Amino acid sequence: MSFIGYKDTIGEGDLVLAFLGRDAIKPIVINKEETLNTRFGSFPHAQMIGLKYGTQMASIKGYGFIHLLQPSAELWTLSLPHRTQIVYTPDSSYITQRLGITAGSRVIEAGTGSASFSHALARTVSAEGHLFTYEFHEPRFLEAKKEFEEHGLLGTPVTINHRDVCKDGFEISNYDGDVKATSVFLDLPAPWEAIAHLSQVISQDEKVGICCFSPCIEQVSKTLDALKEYGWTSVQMVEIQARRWEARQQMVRQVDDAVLRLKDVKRRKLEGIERKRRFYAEHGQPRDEDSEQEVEKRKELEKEETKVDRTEFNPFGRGLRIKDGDEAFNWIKVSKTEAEVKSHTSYLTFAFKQATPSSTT
Amino acid sequence: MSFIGYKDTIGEGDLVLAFLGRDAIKPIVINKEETLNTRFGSFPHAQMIGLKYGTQMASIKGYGFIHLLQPSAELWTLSLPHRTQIVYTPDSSYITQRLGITAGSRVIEAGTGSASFSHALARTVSAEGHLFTYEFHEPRFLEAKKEFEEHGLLGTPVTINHRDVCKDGFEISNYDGDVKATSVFLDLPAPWEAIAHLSQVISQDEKVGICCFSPCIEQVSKTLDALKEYGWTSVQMVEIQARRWEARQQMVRQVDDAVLRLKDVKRRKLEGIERKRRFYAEHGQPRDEDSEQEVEKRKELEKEETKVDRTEFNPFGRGLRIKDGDEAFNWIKVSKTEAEVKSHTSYLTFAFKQATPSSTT
Amino acid sequence: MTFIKRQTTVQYHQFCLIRLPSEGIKIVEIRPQGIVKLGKFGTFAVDQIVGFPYGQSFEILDDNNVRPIQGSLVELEDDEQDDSLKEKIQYLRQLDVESSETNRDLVDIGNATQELTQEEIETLKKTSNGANIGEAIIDKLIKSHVNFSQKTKHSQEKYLRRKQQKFLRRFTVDLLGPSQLLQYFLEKDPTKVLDMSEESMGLLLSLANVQPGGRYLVIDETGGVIVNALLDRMRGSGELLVVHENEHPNHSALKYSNFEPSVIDRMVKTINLLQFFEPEDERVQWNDLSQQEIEEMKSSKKAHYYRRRDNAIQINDAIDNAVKGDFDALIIVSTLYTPTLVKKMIAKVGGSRPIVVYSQYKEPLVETQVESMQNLELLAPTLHETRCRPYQTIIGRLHPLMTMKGGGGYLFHAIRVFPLQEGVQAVGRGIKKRKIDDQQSVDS
Amino acid sequence: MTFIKRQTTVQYHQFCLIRLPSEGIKIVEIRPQGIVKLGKFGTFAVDQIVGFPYGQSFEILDDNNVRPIQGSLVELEDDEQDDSLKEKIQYLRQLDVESSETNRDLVDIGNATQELTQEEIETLKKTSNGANIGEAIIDKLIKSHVNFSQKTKHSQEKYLRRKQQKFLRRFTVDLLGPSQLLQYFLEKDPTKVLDMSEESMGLLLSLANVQPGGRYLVIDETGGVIVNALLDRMRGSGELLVVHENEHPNHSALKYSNFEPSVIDRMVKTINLLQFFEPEDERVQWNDLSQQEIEEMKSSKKAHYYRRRDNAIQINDAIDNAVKGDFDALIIVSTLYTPTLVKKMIAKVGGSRPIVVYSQYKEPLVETQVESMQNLELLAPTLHETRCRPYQTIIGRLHPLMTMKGGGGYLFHAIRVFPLQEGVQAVGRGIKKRKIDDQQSVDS
Repeated sequence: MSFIGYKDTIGEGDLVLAFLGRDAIKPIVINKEETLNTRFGSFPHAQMIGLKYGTQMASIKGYGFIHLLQPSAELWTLSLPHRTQIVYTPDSSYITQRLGITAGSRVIEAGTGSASFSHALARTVSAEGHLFTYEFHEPRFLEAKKEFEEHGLLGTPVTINHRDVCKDGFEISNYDGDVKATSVFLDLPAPWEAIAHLSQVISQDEKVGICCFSPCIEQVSKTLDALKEYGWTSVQMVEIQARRWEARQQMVRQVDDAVLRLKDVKRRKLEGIERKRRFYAEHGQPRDEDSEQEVEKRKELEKEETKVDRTEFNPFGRGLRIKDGDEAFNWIKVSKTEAEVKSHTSYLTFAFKQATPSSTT
Repeated sequence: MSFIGYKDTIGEGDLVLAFLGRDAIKPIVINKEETLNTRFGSFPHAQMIGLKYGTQMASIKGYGFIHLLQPSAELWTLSLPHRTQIVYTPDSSYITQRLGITAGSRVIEAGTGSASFSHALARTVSAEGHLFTYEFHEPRFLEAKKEFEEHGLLGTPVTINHRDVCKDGFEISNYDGDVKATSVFLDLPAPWEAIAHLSQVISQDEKVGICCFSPCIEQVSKTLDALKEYGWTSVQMVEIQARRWEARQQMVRQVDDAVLRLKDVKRRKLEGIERKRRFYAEHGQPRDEDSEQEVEKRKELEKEETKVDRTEFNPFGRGLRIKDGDEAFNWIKVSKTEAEVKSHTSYLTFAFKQATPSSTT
Repeated sequence: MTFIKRQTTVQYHQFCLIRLPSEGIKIVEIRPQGIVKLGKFGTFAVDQIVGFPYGQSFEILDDNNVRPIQGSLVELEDDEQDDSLKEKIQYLRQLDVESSETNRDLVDIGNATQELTQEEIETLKKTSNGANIGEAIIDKLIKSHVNFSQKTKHSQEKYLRRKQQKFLRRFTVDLLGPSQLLQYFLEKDPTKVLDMSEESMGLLLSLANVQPGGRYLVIDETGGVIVNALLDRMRGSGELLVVHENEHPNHSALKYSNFEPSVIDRMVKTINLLQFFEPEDERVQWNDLSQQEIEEMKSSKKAHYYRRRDNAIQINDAIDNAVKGDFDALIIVSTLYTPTLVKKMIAKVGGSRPIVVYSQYKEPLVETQVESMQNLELLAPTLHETRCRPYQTIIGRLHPLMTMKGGGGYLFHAIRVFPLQEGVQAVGRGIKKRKIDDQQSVDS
Repeated sequence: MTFIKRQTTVQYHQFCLIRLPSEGIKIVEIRPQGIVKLGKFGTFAVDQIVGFPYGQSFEILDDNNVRPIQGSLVELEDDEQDDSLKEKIQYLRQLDVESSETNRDLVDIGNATQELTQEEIETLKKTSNGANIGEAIIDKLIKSHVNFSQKTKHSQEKYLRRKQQKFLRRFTVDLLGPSQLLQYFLEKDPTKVLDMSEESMGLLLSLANVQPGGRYLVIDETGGVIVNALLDRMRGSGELLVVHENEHPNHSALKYSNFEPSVIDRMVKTINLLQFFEPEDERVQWNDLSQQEIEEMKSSKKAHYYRRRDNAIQINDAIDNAVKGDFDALIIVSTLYTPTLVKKMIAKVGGSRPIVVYSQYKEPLVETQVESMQNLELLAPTLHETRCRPYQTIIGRLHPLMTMKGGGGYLFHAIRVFPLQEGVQAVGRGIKKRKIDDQQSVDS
């Protein structure tokens, strides 16, 4: 199990995430015969074996490097190609927290999609709990099943089904026992169709929570109707608005320095005028009778003698290449969001179903 | 006109905003016979006359003060009692900017409501433009009309009508000429009913913009239908999410200082133990045969001789009252939003109507 | 691995959350024969709610009795017990035609609203019989409210519901989980939990990859609210080393934890910053006395000896733990200055393991990120903000809540890595290598 | 007061905004007999659009001709010219039953999508006749797109619309107002306008109470985009004193302004920081020569004399203006460090007038606010953030756009006031007074 539990050292057969950059995290399964080729160079798996997870590794030719990371559900999510179906960590972590999912929880997820949230759920419910995940789309189902198998999650704690839960419900045959789910997550185009089938598979002994994940507000309206119809209460819809901030440094440009700089510019300009004045006082005005050579010579001389000192007062490093934080200047630490922010993922509709009191008294 | 144009000195009859605090801005009309009584004391109008706008004024008894401000639309909005009907500055400024409202614009507003946006629109369209504002609710209509009159805005540039625009449309008799609106703002429970009546009053010669202001998403849906039906294009709905941030300073508590403090605590503790040890070495163990008086005396002595120096290393000023920014400590400037933020005002649905080309060729 | 399943029903000796119709919350310990007082909502005997599943709502009857009811407190219209009120609401609803849903006639009800005085309420309480007091008060309110007929149908409904919720003698019993404990403190005193929101807590737990069996290094200035959240995800298996800056840790919130003290003692080790950073100087020198020596002691001396022995073992264990390092995550929720704190603690974190730092303010984390960009032991330093925006979820009147709590905090996240040694980097590559490094550091 | 009405139709010698189906924008000057090249969208003669109202859309025909069309570019379904495409979309829509609106069969179309090569497009351009090229390309795309049949109906529609917009030979002509000029630079190079969003610009103009007739003190590092926005609200009446930090101001964006140069010269005075802060040292000493002296000059000398005279008058006028002070607002849009800048400029602002400072980053304004809280000449210093969140406005599929541009900046706002003189405060009140002051400053 690569996603549940911890490991210190890389071994043959391990799933390793090769970190090339924030947007380039490449999953590899260690096979000592293979080599990872990247734009930063080649990295033979054989050399990775025995290294500690977290090690920075140089390419064979030594001109580039990567970091070798142990997979976690959150890193796995980042490694997936950007698609709208992914439930990202700000949403998935909130859903987990608000539904009170923890080790031992029994969770229904439909559909499986990119299986990114499945991995996070499997980690959290751990071997003591169970994740029942359903996928209608066959290629995606097969891909996810293969992934769970490779990641050692299939069976414990994950059971995956190829099924249209909206039509055929949640009851399954490939699991020994009752589903008795304690939490439900529906990421379906029409969750209201699936809600009708839930009563057969959710636990009757304890409070069960549900979260429906829908991009459009009209889907929320229909979901609200269905939740009400099927006896779910404490209904609330929320949005998660997450931002990633990037820190940088901005130069502190004091107005007094700007004024001093203008003074310096003025001083240098006046000095030029003064030198010119002095030059003319000394050499007189050019005369019409001067030969071309004399004119040329005079120009040369004038240029030389009226030149102003090149050293200028440059408090803000104009014209220079200055690195952020350069100690010759003052800086203020500032932050900005990414140039393009994820402004919406989906609406999250939560509701809860009370346990049947008869079974408890 | 208190809201259009500028004035330097307070005069009899002027509308003045007495600033008592951010949430206590009190409009007064200067009448030399009157006195403003506040929790900060009494302020005779007569003493205000001749002062410059912006002056801080002490109360008669001198133990409190207020600032005397010139009204602006934005300050006026802040002076109104908090009610949901107010269109606040982040929304009103964006609507104005996006609809391209400027001096000379002809704007329809329905309903007038608290007239807070009306004041901002009047300021912006100025004497060269016109604001046609409609209010269904009679008490509110009368109040707003009185306000416009007192503020010197009635007639130029404001015309106000008591009218149900959803039923009776926008055509009016108390204005000499055609409305020919170039921008429309609808803050109505059912804007879709009013949209049908707009074609008679909007300009045919130029592109006209509209903004519908609705709190609920279902109202937006109906508005979108109506806009489409009546030929409005470039439809887009947005939300304005505004925040006010409050700056403060947080003490920089270095981990090294925390470690030094623990060392100091330990040192003082060990010193106490050492003194105790020395005391016992010197005076020996108390003996069973000692009299009660001797025991008491010995206790006194022990307390005295084993006392540890009270001066402790206190890098974070524990137990002291420290003002933010106290120079004896290091600080980092931080910001937070208000404890309760305005998370939603309304959805803003914008659309535009192209001029009729026939009239232009 | 030990596994402790989360409780699903109300049991003796647990703490649970009581939700009141006023939206107030209260923590209650389930003690045999205990009586819980809910102020104006009444009193009840806790024995009566034991065994019921969490989430159950009750109505308080006379003589400290309760009766389980269906549905939750906030959806009272689904409650069959409320026929007369439902009728009133239904009537109002019939009057409500779509286009007339307007606030045209809504007069400002701010200060002008005539509310009942406390005195009047007390009188009503006396004159009406027990459980019907809510109804009685609502009727009185409707009659006394000057503006009621001028309000829109919708706001009349809302008003009724609000008033009803304020006076019905009902409550819901809920599990006191980590989110609920956080919520409790957020409402009581948000500074105690450094203003952390539920969404920030959830994100922290995910970014830190918390799970059963993990060994986590923790600084927690929330009085143990975070430690409790970690324990809840670990459910009996794994270990926390909690570093604190005083002589003793403040774990005052842990008294509300639903783990047995023995479980907490086994899983939570504490150590102060001095012991953590200078372990060898702080180790307690300890030699066990011989059995004979112990037996010869006076009983008071013997107790003293064992206390000192336990203390030494506990401190030395914690120090051993700190020296061992290789923690599965570093989790900091503190008001200490984080740029230097993080830098100083990295060494103790295992390779590829997350470092997650919470701060109420963004600015210290911005500085942490700037510092981290220079630190080759930290990969992909990132600053996260997450905000939950709740909606009014009334069908047909969907919109975000008009106001909500500000704040909620920020999270810094990075991964602990082992950079190539300077020596290795230098071998025969020189400037070219350096250039590519720079380029890559832009990517990562 | 002078009043210059905003133009509503396309006129010669104006700059206007051309919106393309690709959502690209372009600034075009309306010069007689000018030809505008829109790349793959074709070319047209500007004379043909003169006189049309702003907001008008056109289709480009052959030989640089255009034809006005109804509706806008983004709502092509309303366009009667698009029957065949409309039909295709209609057909797709009929297949779309509510509950089947699903992405079950939507395969990731990221990199896998087979797009047309530029070469193929060129071939199509040659083989299809002029205006129908868009249609032809769309047909080809539908046929060539491997995944098309696997996409949901909705995404098929979206795909068609996107492709169509990309290739139709159409454009809309719009007024180049302040929002449009800002948008143009935001897309071209956001750093030029310090990343300011339209909503921040709108809030700035409102908070600064900008109106015709005002005298405003301005620092504008956006190349004149802010100055242009101010002029647009002032419409010919009032005055700006623009302070800059170089020898000459950078007003490069003002060339796109639709105000005549003479209006701009009359309304906009410029002065550098040195002249502004040390006016008496910087005043140009100037004495007019006598009429006789001037007449005796050589013509080149005479021109030089007049240039120097104009320059002196201009500088001295600006200096007089600065010395006079009492401006109706101070508006700063700058990368200079604002806490000290604001403090230094307050003295020139009139009583009760607003001070509004824009910064791309929040942090310098946080520092400005901390400083301002100590400054008795500033009342109610406030830090504003405003963000516009656009929605996908398709009926039945409403939701906020999935991604949007980050940033947009922050605004600081305060009111210039005249505090009581220390002397006045001291008269017989002493400590008691001081205490109340402190208390009040918490409120305000």
